[in-house]
Amino acid sequence: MKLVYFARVREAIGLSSEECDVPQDARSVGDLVAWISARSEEHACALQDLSRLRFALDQEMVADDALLGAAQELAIFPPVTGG
Amino acid sequence: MKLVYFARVREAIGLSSEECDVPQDARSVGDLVAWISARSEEHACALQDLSRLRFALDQEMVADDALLGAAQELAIFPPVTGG
Amino acid sequence: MKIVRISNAAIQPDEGLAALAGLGGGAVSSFTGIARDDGGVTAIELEHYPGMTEASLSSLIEAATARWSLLGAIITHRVGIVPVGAPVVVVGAASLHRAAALEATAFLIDRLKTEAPFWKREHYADGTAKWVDAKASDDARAERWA
Amino acid sequence: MKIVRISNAAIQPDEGLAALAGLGGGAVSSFTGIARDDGGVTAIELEHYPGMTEASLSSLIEAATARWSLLGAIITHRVGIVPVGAPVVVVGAASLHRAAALEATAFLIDRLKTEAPFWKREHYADGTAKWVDAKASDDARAERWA
Repeated sequence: MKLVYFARVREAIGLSSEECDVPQDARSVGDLVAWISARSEEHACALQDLSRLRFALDQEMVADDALLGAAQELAIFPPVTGG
Repeated sequence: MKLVYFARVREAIGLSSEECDVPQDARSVGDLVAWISARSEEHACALQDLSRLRFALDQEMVADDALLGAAQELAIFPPVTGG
Repeated sequence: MKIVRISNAAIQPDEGLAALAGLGGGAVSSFTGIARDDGGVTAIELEHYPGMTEASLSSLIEAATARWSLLGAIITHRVGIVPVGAPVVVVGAASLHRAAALEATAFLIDRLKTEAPFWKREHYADGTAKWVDAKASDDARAERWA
Repeated sequence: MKIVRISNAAIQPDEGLAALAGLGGGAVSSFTGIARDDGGVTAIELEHYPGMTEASLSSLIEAATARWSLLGAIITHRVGIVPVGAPVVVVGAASLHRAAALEATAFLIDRLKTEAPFWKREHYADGTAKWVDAKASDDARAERWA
Protein backbone atom coordinates (compact mmCIF):
# COMPACT_ATOMS: atom_id res chain seq x y z
CA MET A 1 0.00 0.00 0.00
CA LYS A 2 1.11 3.57 -0.67
CA LEU A 3 1.34 5.76 2.40
CA VAL A 4 1.18 9.53 1.92
CA TYR A 5 1.84 12.17 4.56
CA PHE A 6 1.04 15.85 4.68
CA ALA A 7 1.97 18.96 6.66
CA ARG A 8 3.25 18.30 10.22
CA VAL A 9 3.04 14.54 9.71
CA ARG A 10 5.13 14.72 6.53
CA GLU A 11 7.71 16.90 8.26
CA ALA A 12 7.88 14.76 11.40
CA ILE A 13 8.35 11.55 9.41
CA GLY A 14 10.66 13.22 6.90
CA LEU A 15 8.92 11.64 3.90
CA SER A 16 6.00 12.65 1.73
CA SER A 17 5.24 9.08 0.76
CA GLU A 18 6.47 5.49 1.11
CA GLU A 19 5.33 1.98 0.29
CA CYS A 20 4.43 -0.71 2.80
CA ASP A 21 3.27 -4.32 2.74
CA VAL A 22 0.19 -4.41 4.92
CA PRO A 23 0.52 -7.12 7.60
CA GLN A 24 -2.21 -9.79 7.59
CA ASP A 25 -3.54 -8.82 11.01
CA ALA A 26 -3.99 -5.11 10.19
CA ARG A 27 -7.68 -4.80 9.33
CA SER A 28 -8.49 -1.19 10.17
CA VAL A 29 -6.78 2.14 9.53
CA GLY A 30 -5.96 2.28 13.26
CA ASP A 31 -4.32 -1.17 13.11
CA LEU A 32 -2.13 -0.11 10.19
CA VAL A 33 -1.18 3.21 11.77
CA ALA A 34 -0.10 1.39 14.98
CA TRP A 35 2.04 -0.91 12.86
CA ILE A 36 3.56 1.99 10.85
CA SER A 37 4.44 3.72 14.13
CA ALA A 38 7.00 1.01 14.81
CA ARG A 39 8.99 1.85 11.69
CA SER A 40 11.15 4.54 13.31
CA GLU A 41 11.25 6.99 16.16
CA GLU A 42 10.08 9.66 13.74
CA HIS A 43 7.07 7.57 12.73
CA ALA A 44 6.28 6.87 16.38
CA CYS A 45 6.47 10.54 17.25
CA ALA A 46 4.40 11.69 14.25
CA LEU A 47 1.66 9.12 14.76
CA GLN A 48 1.41 8.82 18.52
CA ASP A 49 -1.79 10.79 19.04
CA LEU A 50 -4.60 9.43 16.83
CA SER A 51 -6.96 12.17 18.00
CA ARG A 52 -4.77 14.77 16.26
CA LEU A 53 -4.64 12.84 12.99
CA ARG A 54 -7.01 12.48 10.09
CA PHE A 55 -7.04 9.74 7.46
CA ALA A 56 -8.05 9.22 3.85
CA LEU A 57 -8.32 5.83 2.15
CA ASP A 58 -8.02 6.14 -1.62
CA GLN A 59 -8.63 9.88 -1.20
CA GLU A 60 -11.84 9.56 0.86
CA MET A 61 -11.81 10.84 4.43
CA VAL A 62 -12.37 7.98 6.91
CA ALA A 63 -12.28 7.44 10.67
CA ASP A 64 -9.55 5.33 12.25
CA ASP A 65 -11.87 2.34 12.61
CA ALA A 66 -12.46 2.17 8.84
CA LEU A 67 -11.53 -1.19 7.30
CA LEU A 68 -8.62 -1.16 4.88
CA GLY A 69 -10.35 -3.52 2.45
CA ALA A 70 -8.69 -3.34 -0.96
CA ALA A 71 -7.59 0.30 -0.60
CA GLN A 72 -4.32 1.18 -2.33
CA GLU A 73 -3.47 4.47 -0.67
CA LEU A 74 -3.62 5.62 2.94
CA ALA A 75 -3.07 9.32 3.63
CA ILE A 76 -2.26 10.51 7.16
CA PHE A 77 -2.43 14.20 8.00
CA PRO A 78 -3.40 16.76 10.65
CA PRO A 79 -6.88 18.33 10.69
CA VAL A 80 -7.23 20.45 7.55
CA THR A 81 -6.77 24.23 7.63
CA GLY A 82 -7.57 25.51 4.15
CA GLY A 83 -9.72 28.42 3.05
CA MET B 1 -46.28 70.79 4.20
CA LYS B 2 -44.69 69.24 1.12
CA LEU B 3 -46.34 66.03 -0.06
CA VAL B 4 -44.29 63.67 -2.24
CA TYR B 5 -45.55 60.58 -4.03
CA PHE B 6 -43.73 57.64 -5.57
CA ALA B 7 -44.38 54.75 -7.95
CA ARG B 8 -48.06 53.66 -8.22
CA VAL B 9 -49.16 56.46 -5.88
CA ARG B 10 -47.41 59.09 -7.98
CA GLU B 11 -48.93 57.69 -11.17
CA ALA B 12 -52.46 57.40 -9.72
CA ILE B 13 -52.42 60.97 -8.40
CA GLY B 14 -50.64 62.28 -11.48
CA LEU B 15 -48.20 64.41 -9.46
CA SER B 16 -44.81 63.71 -7.93
CA SER B 17 -45.22 66.41 -5.30
CA GLU B 18 -47.55 69.17 -4.14
CA GLU B 19 -47.92 71.58 -1.22
CA CYS B 20 -50.71 71.56 1.34
CA ASP B 21 -51.73 73.55 4.40
CA VAL B 22 -52.23 71.01 7.15
CA PRO B 23 -55.68 71.44 8.77
CA GLN B 24 -55.70 72.09 12.52
CA ASP B 25 -57.45 68.83 13.35
CA ALA B 26 -55.01 66.59 11.43
CA ARG B 27 -52.66 65.31 14.13
CA SER B 28 -51.45 61.98 12.69
CA VAL B 29 -50.23 60.82 9.29
CA GLY B 30 -53.48 58.89 8.92
CA ASP B 31 -55.54 62.05 9.63
CA LEU B 32 -53.66 63.98 6.98
CA VAL B 33 -53.92 61.20 4.40
CA ALA B 34 -57.68 61.02 4.94
CA TRP B 35 -57.87 64.76 4.36
CA ILE B 36 -55.65 64.61 1.24
CA SER B 37 -57.94 61.88 -0.17
CA ALA B 38 -60.69 64.46 -0.53
CA ARG B 39 -58.64 66.56 -2.94
CA SER B 40 -59.72 64.72 -6.09
CA GLU B 41 -61.03 61.41 -7.34
CA GLU B 42 -57.45 60.48 -8.23
CA HIS B 43 -56.27 61.21 -4.70
CA ALA B 44 -59.16 59.19 -3.26
CA CYS B 45 -58.39 56.26 -5.50
CA ALA B 46 -54.62 56.31 -4.85
CA LEU B 47 -54.99 56.62 -1.07
CA GLN B 48 -58.05 54.51 -0.32
CA ASP B 49 -56.27 51.48 1.13
CA LEU B 50 -53.92 52.50 3.95
CA SER B 51 -52.69 48.90 4.35
CA ARG B 52 -51.10 49.09 0.90
CA LEU B 53 -49.36 52.39 1.58
CA ARG B 54 -46.18 53.31 3.41
CA PHE B 55 -45.23 56.73 4.80
CA ALA B 56 -42.14 58.75 5.54
CA LEU B 57 -42.09 61.95 7.59
CA ASP B 58 -39.07 64.10 6.81
CA GLN B 59 -37.54 61.02 5.11
CA GLU B 60 -38.00 58.66 8.07
CA MET B 61 -40.34 55.68 7.65
CA VAL B 62 -43.31 55.95 10.04
CA ALA B 63 -46.60 54.15 10.68
CA ASP B 64 -49.93 55.85 9.88
CA ASP B 65 -50.52 56.68 13.54
CA ALA B 66 -47.31 58.75 13.76
CA LEU B 67 -47.89 62.35 14.86
CA LEU B 68 -47.16 65.00 12.26
CA GLY B 69 -45.46 67.30 14.80
CA ALA B 70 -43.34 69.90 13.01
CA ALA B 71 -42.54 67.69 10.01
CA GLN B 72 -42.14 69.52 6.71
CA GLU B 73 -42.42 66.63 4.23
CA LEU B 74 -44.77 63.66 4.04
CA ALA B 75 -43.97 60.97 1.48
CA ILE B 76 -46.62 58.43 0.48
CA PHE B 77 -45.67 55.33 -1.50
CA PRO B 78 -46.30 51.60 -1.96
CA PRO B 79 -44.20 49.00 -0.10
CA VAL B 80 -40.63 49.24 -1.37
CA THR B 81 -39.27 46.79 -3.96
CA GLY B 82 -35.59 47.59 -4.46
CA GLY B 83 -32.56 45.31 -4.55
CA MET C 1 -14.79 52.20 5.13
CA LYS C 2 -18.50 52.82 4.62
CA ILE C 3 -19.60 53.54 1.08
CA VAL C 4 -23.09 54.16 -0.30
CA ARG C 5 -23.51 54.83 -3.99
CA ILE C 6 -26.62 55.48 -6.05
CA SER C 7 -25.76 55.14 -9.71
CA ASN C 8 -27.52 55.93 -12.97
CA ALA C 9 -24.77 54.13 -14.86
CA ALA C 10 -23.76 50.47 -15.00
CA ILE C 11 -22.33 49.06 -11.75
CA GLN C 12 -18.94 47.32 -11.70
CA PRO C 13 -19.24 44.82 -8.81
CA ASP C 14 -15.48 44.21 -8.62
CA GLU C 15 -14.62 47.87 -7.87
CA GLY C 16 -16.23 47.85 -4.47
CA LEU C 17 -14.98 44.35 -3.71
CA ALA C 18 -11.39 45.31 -4.48
CA ALA C 19 -11.69 48.18 -2.00
CA LEU C 20 -13.03 45.82 0.67
CA ALA C 21 -10.25 43.31 -0.02
CA GLY C 22 -7.64 45.96 0.72
CA LEU C 23 -8.73 46.68 4.30
CA GLY C 24 -6.48 44.09 5.93
CA GLY C 25 -9.23 41.62 6.82
CA GLY C 26 -9.29 37.93 6.06
CA ALA C 27 -12.85 37.88 4.75
CA VAL C 28 -14.84 39.69 2.07
CA SER C 29 -18.37 38.69 1.25
CA SER C 30 -20.67 40.09 -1.41
CA PHE C 31 -24.07 39.81 -2.96
CA THR C 32 -25.01 41.01 -6.44
CA GLY C 33 -28.63 41.32 -7.50
CA ILE C 34 -29.14 41.11 -11.25
CA ALA C 35 -32.06 42.22 -13.45
CA ARG C 36 -33.65 38.93 -14.44
CA ASP C 37 -35.64 37.94 -17.51
CA ASP C 38 -38.72 36.93 -15.56
CA GLY C 39 -41.14 35.97 -18.32
CA GLY C 40 -40.39 38.36 -21.16
CA VAL C 41 -38.92 41.23 -19.16
CA THR C 42 -36.52 43.31 -21.25
CA ALA C 43 -35.47 45.81 -18.59
CA ILE C 44 -36.37 46.94 -15.13
CA GLU C 45 -36.73 50.54 -14.06
CA LEU C 46 -35.93 51.74 -10.57
CA GLU C 47 -37.49 54.82 -9.04
CA HIS C 48 -36.16 56.07 -5.69
CA TYR C 49 -36.57 58.82 -3.10
CA PRO C 50 -33.44 60.99 -3.45
CA GLY C 51 -32.05 61.97 -0.08
CA MET C 52 -33.98 59.38 1.89
CA THR C 53 -32.39 56.60 -0.19
CA GLU C 54 -28.85 57.57 0.77
CA ALA C 55 -29.82 58.06 4.42
CA SER C 56 -31.60 54.71 4.50
CA LEU C 57 -28.65 52.81 3.00
CA SER C 58 -26.19 54.59 5.30
CA SER C 59 -28.25 53.65 8.33
CA LEU C 60 -28.33 50.02 7.17
CA ILE C 61 -24.53 50.05 7.09
CA GLU C 62 -24.48 51.66 10.54
CA ALA C 63 -26.80 48.94 11.85
CA ALA C 64 -24.58 46.21 10.37
CA THR C 65 -21.47 47.84 11.83
CA ALA C 66 -23.11 48.00 15.26
CA ARG C 67 -24.07 44.32 15.08
CA TRP C 68 -20.91 42.78 13.61
CA SER C 69 -17.25 43.64 13.80
CA LEU C 70 -16.72 44.93 10.27
CA LEU C 71 -13.74 46.60 8.64
CA GLY C 72 -15.95 48.02 5.93
CA ALA C 73 -19.20 47.73 4.04
CA ILE C 74 -20.51 48.99 0.74
CA ILE C 75 -23.88 49.28 -0.94
CA THR C 76 -24.13 50.32 -4.57
CA HIS C 77 -27.60 50.52 -6.06
CA ARG C 78 -28.51 51.38 -9.60
CA VAL C 79 -31.53 53.53 -10.50
CA GLY C 80 -33.23 54.30 -13.80
CA ILE C 81 -33.44 51.74 -16.60
CA VAL C 82 -31.43 48.54 -16.03
CA PRO C 83 -31.25 46.05 -18.92
CA VAL C 84 -31.83 42.36 -18.16
CA GLY C 85 -28.54 40.72 -17.13
CA ALA C 86 -27.03 43.86 -15.57
CA PRO C 87 -26.41 44.31 -11.83
CA VAL C 88 -29.05 46.25 -9.91
CA VAL C 89 -27.40 46.18 -6.51
CA VAL C 90 -24.09 45.11 -4.98
CA VAL C 91 -23.62 44.84 -1.24
CA GLY C 92 -20.39 43.74 0.41
CA ALA C 93 -18.68 43.54 3.77
CA ALA C 94 -15.14 42.95 5.01
CA SER C 95 -14.13 41.54 8.39
CA LEU C 96 -11.25 39.76 10.11
CA HIS C 97 -13.09 36.43 10.20
CA ARG C 98 -15.72 35.09 7.85
CA ALA C 99 -18.86 34.86 9.99
CA ALA C 100 -19.21 38.63 10.32
CA ALA C 101 -18.79 39.36 6.60
CA LEU C 102 -21.15 36.56 5.52
CA GLU C 103 -23.89 37.46 7.98
CA ALA C 104 -23.59 41.22 7.41
CA THR C 105 -23.94 40.69 3.65
CA ALA C 106 -27.17 38.73 4.08
CA PHE C 107 -28.43 41.31 6.59
CA LEU C 108 -27.70 44.24 4.25
CA ILE C 109 -29.51 42.81 1.24
CA ASP C 110 -32.44 41.43 3.28
CA ARG C 111 -33.06 44.74 5.04
CA LEU C 112 -32.43 46.81 1.92
CA LYS C 113 -35.25 44.92 0.20
CA THR C 114 -37.83 45.95 2.81
CA GLU C 115 -36.53 49.34 4.01
CA ALA C 116 -34.79 51.28 1.29
CA PRO C 117 -37.09 53.54 -0.78
CA PHE C 118 -36.76 51.98 -4.23
CA TRP C 119 -39.62 50.89 -6.48
CA LYS C 120 -39.18 48.54 -9.38
CA ARG C 121 -41.10 48.41 -12.63
CA GLU C 122 -40.72 45.68 -15.23
CA HIS C 123 -40.65 46.60 -18.92
CA TYR C 124 -41.82 44.08 -21.51
CA ALA C 125 -40.98 43.59 -25.17
CA ASP C 126 -44.46 44.80 -26.23
CA GLY C 127 -43.82 48.20 -24.66
CA THR C 128 -45.95 47.66 -21.55
CA ALA C 129 -44.62 48.05 -18.03
CA LYS C 130 -45.79 46.80 -14.65
CA TRP C 131 -44.93 47.76 -11.07
CA VAL C 132 -43.48 44.88 -9.10
CA ASP C 133 -45.38 43.92 -5.94
CA ALA C 134 -43.56 43.60 -2.63
CA LYS C 135 -43.13 39.97 -1.53
CA ALA C 136 -44.18 38.52 1.80
CA SER C 137 -41.08 36.31 1.61
CA ASP C 138 -38.90 39.44 1.68
CA ASP C 139 -40.62 40.62 4.86
CA ALA C 140 -40.06 37.21 6.42
CA ARG C 141 -36.35 37.25 5.59
CA ALA C 142 -35.92 40.79 6.90
CA GLU C 143 -37.61 39.85 10.16
CA ARG C 144 -35.00 37.20 10.86
CA TRP C 145 -32.71 40.14 11.70
CA ALA C 146 -35.16 41.95 13.98
CA MET D 1 -21.92 25.59 -14.25
CA LYS D 2 -19.69 23.88 -11.71
CA ILE D 3 -16.08 25.00 -11.60
CA VAL D 4 -13.26 23.89 -9.31
CA ARG D 5 -9.84 25.44 -9.75
CA ILE D 6 -6.61 24.88 -7.83
CA SER D 7 -4.17 27.63 -8.70
CA ASN D 8 -0.49 28.27 -8.07
CA ALA D 9 -0.89 31.77 -9.41
CA ALA D 10 -2.78 34.81 -8.10
CA ILE D 11 -6.57 34.46 -8.09
CA GLN D 12 -8.77 37.08 -9.78
CA PRO D 13 -12.03 36.98 -7.78
CA ASP D 14 -14.02 38.86 -10.41
CA GLU D 15 -13.41 36.29 -13.18
CA GLY D 16 -15.50 33.61 -11.52
CA LEU D 17 -18.11 36.10 -10.40
CA ALA D 18 -18.56 37.44 -13.92
CA ALA D 19 -19.21 33.88 -15.11
CA LEU D 20 -21.80 33.35 -12.37
CA ALA D 21 -23.47 36.68 -13.19
CA GLY D 22 -24.01 35.53 -16.79
CA LEU D 23 -26.13 32.47 -15.96
CA GLY D 24 -29.49 34.25 -16.09
CA GLY D 25 -30.12 34.24 -12.35
CA GLY D 26 -31.07 37.20 -10.21
CA ALA D 27 -28.55 36.48 -7.44
CA VAL D 28 -24.80 35.97 -7.20
CA SER D 29 -23.12 35.61 -3.84
CA SER D 30 -19.43 35.23 -3.10
CA PHE D 31 -16.89 34.88 -0.35
CA THR D 32 -13.19 35.71 -0.66
CA GLY D 33 -10.69 34.57 1.96
CA ILE D 34 -7.55 36.71 2.10
CA ALA D 35 -4.11 36.00 3.57
CA ARG D 36 -4.07 38.14 6.67
CA ASP D 37 -1.21 39.79 8.55
CA ASP D 38 -1.93 38.01 11.81
CA GLY D 39 0.87 39.30 14.04
CA GLY D 40 3.87 39.65 11.76
CA VAL D 41 2.88 37.13 9.08
CA THR D 42 4.46 37.97 5.71
CA ALA D 43 2.96 35.13 3.69
CA ILE D 44 1.06 31.93 4.09
CA GLU D 45 1.90 28.68 2.37
CA LEU D 46 -0.72 26.15 1.37
CA GLU D 47 0.02 22.48 0.96
CA HIS D 48 -2.69 20.21 -0.48
CA TYR D 49 -3.41 16.64 -1.52
CA PRO D 50 -3.49 16.68 -5.32
CA GLY D 51 -6.34 14.61 -6.69
CA MET D 52 -8.22 14.40 -3.42
CA THR D 53 -8.42 18.20 -3.29
CA GLU D 54 -10.25 18.48 -6.59
CA ALA D 55 -12.56 15.56 -5.73
CA SER D 56 -13.32 17.07 -2.33
CA LEU D 57 -14.17 20.51 -3.73
CA SER D 58 -16.28 18.98 -6.50
CA SER D 59 -18.26 16.96 -4.00
CA LEU D 60 -18.85 20.10 -1.92
CA ILE D 61 -20.36 21.74 -4.99
CA GLU D 62 -22.45 18.61 -5.63
CA ALA D 63 -23.69 18.74 -2.04
CA ALA D 64 -24.61 22.43 -2.37
CA THR D 65 -26.38 21.78 -5.67
CA ALA D 66 -28.37 18.95 -4.09
CA ARG D 67 -29.40 21.16 -1.20
CA TRP D 68 -30.21 24.44 -2.97
CA SER D 69 -31.52 25.31 -6.38
CA LEU D 70 -28.35 26.74 -7.93
CA LEU D 71 -27.57 27.83 -11.47
CA GLY D 72 -23.87 27.49 -10.81
CA ALA D 73 -21.13 27.41 -8.22
CA ILE D 74 -17.39 27.95 -8.24
CA ILE D 75 -14.53 27.29 -5.88
CA THR D 76 -11.06 28.62 -6.67
CA HIS D 77 -8.32 27.86 -4.12
CA ARG D 78 -4.75 28.97 -4.28
CA VAL D 79 -1.83 26.74 -3.22
CA GLY D 80 1.86 27.43 -2.60
CA ILE D 81 3.08 30.75 -1.23
CA VAL D 82 0.42 33.47 -0.91
CA PRO D 83 1.58 36.96 0.12
CA VAL D 84 -0.37 38.78 2.81
CA GLY D 85 -3.27 40.70 1.26
CA ALA D 86 -3.80 38.28 -1.63
CA PRO D 87 -6.88 36.03 -2.02
CA VAL D 88 -6.47 32.43 -0.85
CA VAL D 89 -9.92 31.20 -1.79
CA VAL D 90 -12.98 32.43 -3.65
CA VAL D 91 -16.29 30.61 -3.50
CA GLY D 92 -19.43 31.78 -5.26
CA ALA D 93 -22.91 30.68 -6.19
CA ALA D 94 -25.64 31.87 -8.56
CA SER D 95 -29.37 31.28 -8.21
CA LEU D 96 -32.71 32.72 -9.30
CA HIS D 97 -33.47 34.16 -5.84
CA ARG D 98 -31.06 35.33 -3.19
CA ALA D 99 -31.57 32.88 -0.32
CA ALA D 100 -30.07 29.95 -2.23
CA ALA D 101 -26.94 31.81 -3.36
CA LEU D 102 -26.30 33.37 0.07
CA GLU D 103 -26.74 30.12 1.97
CA ALA D 104 -24.80 28.02 -0.51
CA THR D 105 -21.87 30.45 -0.32
CA ALA D 106 -21.71 30.14 3.48
CA PHE D 107 -22.09 26.35 3.21
CA LEU D 108 -19.26 26.04 0.67
CA ILE D 109 -16.72 28.03 2.66
CA ASP D 110 -17.71 26.52 6.02
CA ARG D 111 -17.46 22.95 4.77
CA LEU D 112 -14.32 23.64 2.73
CA LYS D 113 -12.59 24.74 5.94
CA THR D 114 -13.16 21.39 7.66
CA GLU D 115 -13.20 18.92 4.75
CA ALA D 116 -10.90 19.94 1.93
CA PRO D 117 -7.32 18.66 2.24
CA PHE D 118 -5.37 21.90 2.55
CA TRP D 119 -2.85 22.76 5.25
CA LYS D 120 -1.72 26.27 5.99
CA ARG D 121 1.64 27.44 7.27
CA GLU D 122 2.39 31.01 8.32
CA HIS D 123 5.71 32.57 7.36
CA TYR D 124 7.19 35.35 9.50
CA ALA D 125 9.59 38.17 8.73
CA ASP D 126 12.37 36.49 10.72
CA GLY D 127 12.32 33.50 8.36
CA THR D 128 10.48 31.14 10.72
CA ALA D 129 7.27 29.36 9.78
CA LYS D 130 4.50 27.74 11.79
CA TRP D 131 1.68 25.33 10.89
CA VAL D 132 -1.73 26.77 11.62
CA ASP D 133 -3.89 24.76 14.03
CA ALA D 134 -7.43 23.80 13.09
CA LYS D 135 -10.05 25.81 14.98
CA ALA D 136 -12.92 24.40 17.01
CA SER D 137 -15.02 27.35 15.79
CA ASP D 138 -14.62 26.07 12.21
CA ASP D 139 -15.94 22.65 13.23
CA ALA D 140 -18.88 24.30 14.94
CA ARG D 141 -19.75 26.35 11.85
CA ALA D 142 -19.45 23.33 9.54
CA GLU D 143 -21.77 21.32 11.78
CA ARG D 144 -24.54 23.84 11.32
CA TRP D 145 -24.91 22.32 7.84
CA ALA D 146 -24.98 18.66 8.96
